[in-house]
Amino acid sequence: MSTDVNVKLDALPGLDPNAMPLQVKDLHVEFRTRNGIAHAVNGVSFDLRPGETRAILGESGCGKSVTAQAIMGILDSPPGFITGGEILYRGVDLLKLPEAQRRKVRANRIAMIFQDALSALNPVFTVGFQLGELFRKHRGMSRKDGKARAVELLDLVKIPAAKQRVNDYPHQFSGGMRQRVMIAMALALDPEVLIADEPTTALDVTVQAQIMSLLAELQRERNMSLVLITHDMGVVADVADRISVMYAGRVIEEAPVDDIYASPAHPYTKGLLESIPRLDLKGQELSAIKGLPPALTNIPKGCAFNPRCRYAQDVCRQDPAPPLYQVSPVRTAACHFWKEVKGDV
Amino acid sequence: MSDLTSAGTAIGGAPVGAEGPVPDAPATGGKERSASLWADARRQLVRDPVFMLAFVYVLVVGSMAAFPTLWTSQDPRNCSTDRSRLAPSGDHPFGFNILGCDYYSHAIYGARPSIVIAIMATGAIVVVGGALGLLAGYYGGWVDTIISRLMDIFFSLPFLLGAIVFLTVIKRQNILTIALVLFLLSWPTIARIIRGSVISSKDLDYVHAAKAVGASNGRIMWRHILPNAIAPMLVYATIVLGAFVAAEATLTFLGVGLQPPEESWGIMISDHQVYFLEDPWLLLFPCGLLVGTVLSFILMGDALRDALDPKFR
Amino acid sequence: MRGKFLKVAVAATATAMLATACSGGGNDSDDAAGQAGGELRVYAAEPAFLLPSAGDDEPSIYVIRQLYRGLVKYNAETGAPENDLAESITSDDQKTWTIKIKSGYTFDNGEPVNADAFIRSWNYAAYGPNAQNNSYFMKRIAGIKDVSSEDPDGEGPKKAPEPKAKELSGLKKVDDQTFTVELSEPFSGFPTTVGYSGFFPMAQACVDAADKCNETPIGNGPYKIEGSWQHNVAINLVRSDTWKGEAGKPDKITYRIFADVDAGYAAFQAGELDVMYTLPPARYKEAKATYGDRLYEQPGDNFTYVGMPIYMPEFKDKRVRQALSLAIDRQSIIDAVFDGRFTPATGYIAPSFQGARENVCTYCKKDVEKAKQLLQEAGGWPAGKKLQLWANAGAGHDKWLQAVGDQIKAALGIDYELKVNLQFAEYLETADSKKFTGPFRLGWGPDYPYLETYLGPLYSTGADSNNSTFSNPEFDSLLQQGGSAKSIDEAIPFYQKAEDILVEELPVIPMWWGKVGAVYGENVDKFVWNAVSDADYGATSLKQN
Amino acid sequence: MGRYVIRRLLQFIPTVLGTMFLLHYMTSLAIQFSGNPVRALFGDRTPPPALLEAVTERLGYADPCLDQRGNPCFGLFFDRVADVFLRFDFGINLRQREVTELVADAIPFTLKLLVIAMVFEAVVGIAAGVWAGLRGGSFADNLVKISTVFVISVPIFVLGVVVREFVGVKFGNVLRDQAWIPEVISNGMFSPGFKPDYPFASLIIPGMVLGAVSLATTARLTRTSIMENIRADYVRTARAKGLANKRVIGVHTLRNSLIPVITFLGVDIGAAMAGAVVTETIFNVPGIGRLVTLSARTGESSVVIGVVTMLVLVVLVANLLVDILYAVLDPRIRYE
Repeated sequence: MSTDVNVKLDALPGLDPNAMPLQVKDLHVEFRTRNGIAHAVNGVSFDLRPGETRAILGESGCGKSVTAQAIMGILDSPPGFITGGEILYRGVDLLKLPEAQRRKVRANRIAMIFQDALSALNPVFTVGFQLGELFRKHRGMSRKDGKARAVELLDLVKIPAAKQRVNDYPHQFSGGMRQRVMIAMALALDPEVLIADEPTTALDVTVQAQIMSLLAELQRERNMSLVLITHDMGVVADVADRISVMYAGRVIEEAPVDDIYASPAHPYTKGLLESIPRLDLKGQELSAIKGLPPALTNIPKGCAFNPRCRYAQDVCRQDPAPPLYQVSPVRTAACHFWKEVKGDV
Repeated sequence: MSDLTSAGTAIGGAPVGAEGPVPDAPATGGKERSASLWADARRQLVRDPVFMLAFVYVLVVGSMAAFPTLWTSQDPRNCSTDRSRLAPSGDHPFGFNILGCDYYSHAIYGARPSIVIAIMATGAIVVVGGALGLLAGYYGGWVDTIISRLMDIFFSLPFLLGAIVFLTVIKRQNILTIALVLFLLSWPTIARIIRGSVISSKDLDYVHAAKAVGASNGRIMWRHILPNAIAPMLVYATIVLGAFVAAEATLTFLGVGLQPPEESWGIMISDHQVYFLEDPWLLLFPCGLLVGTVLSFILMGDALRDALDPKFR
Repeated sequence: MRGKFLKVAVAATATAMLATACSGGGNDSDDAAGQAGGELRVYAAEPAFLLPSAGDDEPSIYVIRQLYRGLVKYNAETGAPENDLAESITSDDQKTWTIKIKSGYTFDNGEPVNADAFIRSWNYAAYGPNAQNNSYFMKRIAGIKDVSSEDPDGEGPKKAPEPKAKELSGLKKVDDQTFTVELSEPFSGFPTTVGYSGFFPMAQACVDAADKCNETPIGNGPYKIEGSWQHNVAINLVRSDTWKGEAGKPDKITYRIFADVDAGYAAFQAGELDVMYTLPPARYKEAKATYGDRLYEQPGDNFTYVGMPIYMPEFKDKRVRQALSLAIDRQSIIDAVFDGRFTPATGYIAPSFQGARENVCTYCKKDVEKAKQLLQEAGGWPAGKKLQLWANAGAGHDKWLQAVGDQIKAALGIDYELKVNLQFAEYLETADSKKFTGPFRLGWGPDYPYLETYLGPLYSTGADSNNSTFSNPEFDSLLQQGGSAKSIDEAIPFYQKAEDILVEELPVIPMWWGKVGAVYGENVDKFVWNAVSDADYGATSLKQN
Repeated sequence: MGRYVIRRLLQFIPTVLGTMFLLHYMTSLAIQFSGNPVRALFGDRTPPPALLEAVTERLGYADPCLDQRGNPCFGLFFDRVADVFLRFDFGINLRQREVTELVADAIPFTLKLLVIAMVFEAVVGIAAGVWAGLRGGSFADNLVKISTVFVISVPIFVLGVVVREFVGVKFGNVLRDQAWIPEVISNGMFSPGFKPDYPFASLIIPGMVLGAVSLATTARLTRTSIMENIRADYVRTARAKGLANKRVIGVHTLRNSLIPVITFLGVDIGAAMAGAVVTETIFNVPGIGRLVTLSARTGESSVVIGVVTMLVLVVLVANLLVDILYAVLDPRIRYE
């Protein structure tokens, strides 16, 4: 695989090879629209160790994809603006880097896989072109060499007849194959951090499993750190080391995966877990969370979850929002009543 | 869909409250999740100052066409060559034309033919073009073949050339024939829009469901398929209204439009365009009215499309 | 739209055949005739044909006149015919004319211009199956009936049989330079007519391949074509070496062809043209202000009238016709609609013609009181009936007709409606079949430079263009007497008496006479307008530096 | 693809024949109802019947069916179709010139005009659309939005006449007074109309007027298309790949955004050809549009039928090419 050394990247000011591959500190993102300001991300923090898999869990619209885009630096701006916080790659604050250097970090050091590979791949270029482009633009390779590398990559992600298929267009691949292409694209430049945004949501269950195991395999081989963004608790359980649960732009619970499954400390997490259909509870009504997530332009006072929460008291309806309580040395939860929630099975 | 899109949708959903949006910025949001497409579109349009301005202008012009006496008490046919091309004055804000007729009342009465032609032609293309498009799309097969070839014939006739040929041949150039020719040359576009829309919606599940419960073809077309096609048709019809107003003027310039003593903006413009160096107001007044009307229809069409097409939110 | 057909007018003086040898002439009578040389760029419309036998419209004749020359030409100032290629044109009985041709003239291809050249050309024009527009002008020559195909059933176009004869029996060659022309009836004005371009000679090579000759004319005049006719773009003429007469002034004449007179005027303003023989009506005032002396104006001979459908009961009474005519203020319409570009008509004969008199028509000026009185005497206008005013579509006539209607409405209280939908062809058929239901607009250009051209074809009983169906035995007999008079001078009083009948009966309401308005550029030294054949580009000289 | 093209070509046959019949019937009706167009050749002067008849016969308007109102004249139609397709004979006009010759004369001018118009509208329209689209909501965007809508609303003949008088005459005269400006600019390009001395330069401004309306549409279309695509997932992917902004826009966004624009430009050839009628009249360009207009007015059915049929064919072929191009540009489109 790629052993090229990107000289320029090593020259990043303040790069500390021993620092964590990724650290997000108190990130704030807002969308400024004509109808007001939408607070999409409100103080998200997490970190990622080498080889670790962190899952970010939450419903649609909770700000998890926005967080990912902010890390990648591909937020649509306007309307999106990062209003606060730091995103550190090995100690370097990416937000302070000039665009040219920031661009080098993308794909080289931090890469991303998108949810819907069909729309995320450019429909009018061949897969080979889109893969080879990376080598041509980042590594200065010729068109021919780029293509040769593209074939290798397709082989790597186990696409049969890679030599022929490299000339195909994205729509000519099946959903699973397309997602493999996406993965190949993300891995092309051998990044240290991979952000996978709902990588399997659009796929059949059987294919989902194949893709997840492929990802896990590649991650292990390369000792890559993985940020897995998903709303699927089942996927998380299999692969994640740690979980951050997001609600209305905030991390409301952060814990090792086993702890969360054993005893969620936030009513929202609890609700999510309960909404997984379980074979052993066949026949019972599925207890989903009532209501809808709030509009980000109009987040409720206090705890954002309070209108939907069965534990909610007056204190939850007043500012400030509940802080992150240290539930255990390795986990936190933003609920005034985490003890009750945790104890209540 | 990524989260951003849903976030975007959610953004629009916030109740705006007393302050409302910034007044001079066109509102593009304003959706409540429960609201239907149409109610939602209406709300958005009402808040759009550009749309409202255009709408008011169209209303004004419409009232000129419908009730010219509301706007002027002068008789446009009261002419005297002694007053030829007198400049605008207090009593006669637009002055006099070359035959010495009051130009303001001319302009007011001139709205009617322009508007009537546009409305008649648009109505016809919507009804006939819509019906043919619906039939072609729904039944397919030989019905589609015949209608499609017919569409090809009229569609491939370059618009102005076709109009010139037809109108010189018809020879009787009045409101009816001009509307007819505009209709003849424009219906294929709307038929294509509808046909495409019908073909894409005819395989939708609820249409199969309706068929399964034994709904008649007519009912399926009317109740289940047509509503899907209404939005693009409406947008197109609005824009084409403006295009027809302009087309009337252009045909008149080419000598195949309305003939005097009929009064229309087209006649006023093409009669007086040669004087625009000497007496520019003779061209500017009717041209301004016409451009305003066309502009309004286009802007309304744009706003409608933005309102009806979720893609543009 | 073709309004004016022939550009042949007549001498204003009586010196017809006695003209001096001096030709050319110009605006000023200085004999410094301007220097030769340079390229003259002129405005033109697309000609219909460049064959003398076929071209009968203004744009064609403007070009043909420089490419070809005929038996006579017209004096630039007086319009008097002067022998050009003819040595002499004589007759004893006004019926058989003997024509002698100067020797030594040739066509561009070397063929001689002799008696055959004229006989050939006139025969070609007259022969029915050739379908040449100018066969119309051969109708006075004996034998014309035999060379046109008869309409077998009088029912209009059907497959026509071959004509009886191939050549006009009236044309006889005497020797190489002499031939005789026998007319069907005596006509003293014959020599004045042969200066019309339809009577110009044609080379054998031209008649043999008429289509080709139309594109690349083989002329006999002072200019020859450079290349060939670039349709709708340009026609370039250069001085011909074979021409033996007085040479043309410019080295080159470039006719730039325009479809729209406004576009042509724009080109003139931009300095792309040296001469523009006509002006867009709306730009007249502006041109006058901008170009001052370089706007050339002269009275013209094109007659615009409003015909009266005498076949309708409402128009039978001459007092009604007189009342309508009295209701119209011609000058005011001319000023409003045409920027003063016409001269109000006060008679039936063009003021520039020999024999024309001023103010013969007493009903041709506005007098509302008298109009009302006459209408009342005639029993008034049928209540509620609208006066239908007819004009052909697309030629801008509707506007002035509307003004006429407005004035009649104001003066006599007769409301009107316009019938201006018919295209010209249909309009003319309506005229031919006398189906107009009210006053109708029509025009008339002179066929030949003789006042009779304004009388006989339009008002004599049963004449082709008598669309009013006017019929007056006294008028007819006066015309006959004029036709067989010994000389022009003797004929004129008869024609004037005939005009007196018209101004009383008003078979048509005279409206106005056209006015020539040409502009020329700063580099034009002397602009020559021929009283008969209009702008003479060959005689117009450019400033030489 | 091959079979698709053949099928489309076969579909041309009924369309072309239908168009021809339509035109044939219209012009026949015109003659049946409003009389022999040949009569107008003689103007105010009533021609002798023999002459009228001879000319009528020669020009081919003598068929008896043209006297029967409403008769579709099938015989005449089949003759004409046979003439056109078997002998490539489109007939003659009232002045006895071959229609093919008329077209051959006129087509180079219209073609030049079209090329200038298309290049102008494509280059400037796309540039303006991209500029506006990338800066949605900004001043540039609003400028483009408003000016394009305005251009669309002004009748093209008003635009043409104003341009001719102010740019060609007034401004051109100012230029012509400046000795240092090259002739080709002052006399050629800023001529108030077509000029044979500068057959290309003098068509630039008329071409721009012709292209103006479509330019506005092109700009609007590009703008919308860019705005749609700039938010597309694959553009985000391209960014995530660390590509330079220039490449993200220039390659990944533009390629997709231009597909509808190019389709429009192809279809617009037909519209531009029709628009040329007005432009050619105002700027005195001896092209196809003027030919058809004049012929329609004088009732020259052979010219109208011949030329309009040719134009229809051009439009059909252009549409087919657009559809093929569409498949080339967008690999998702496949024709069976």
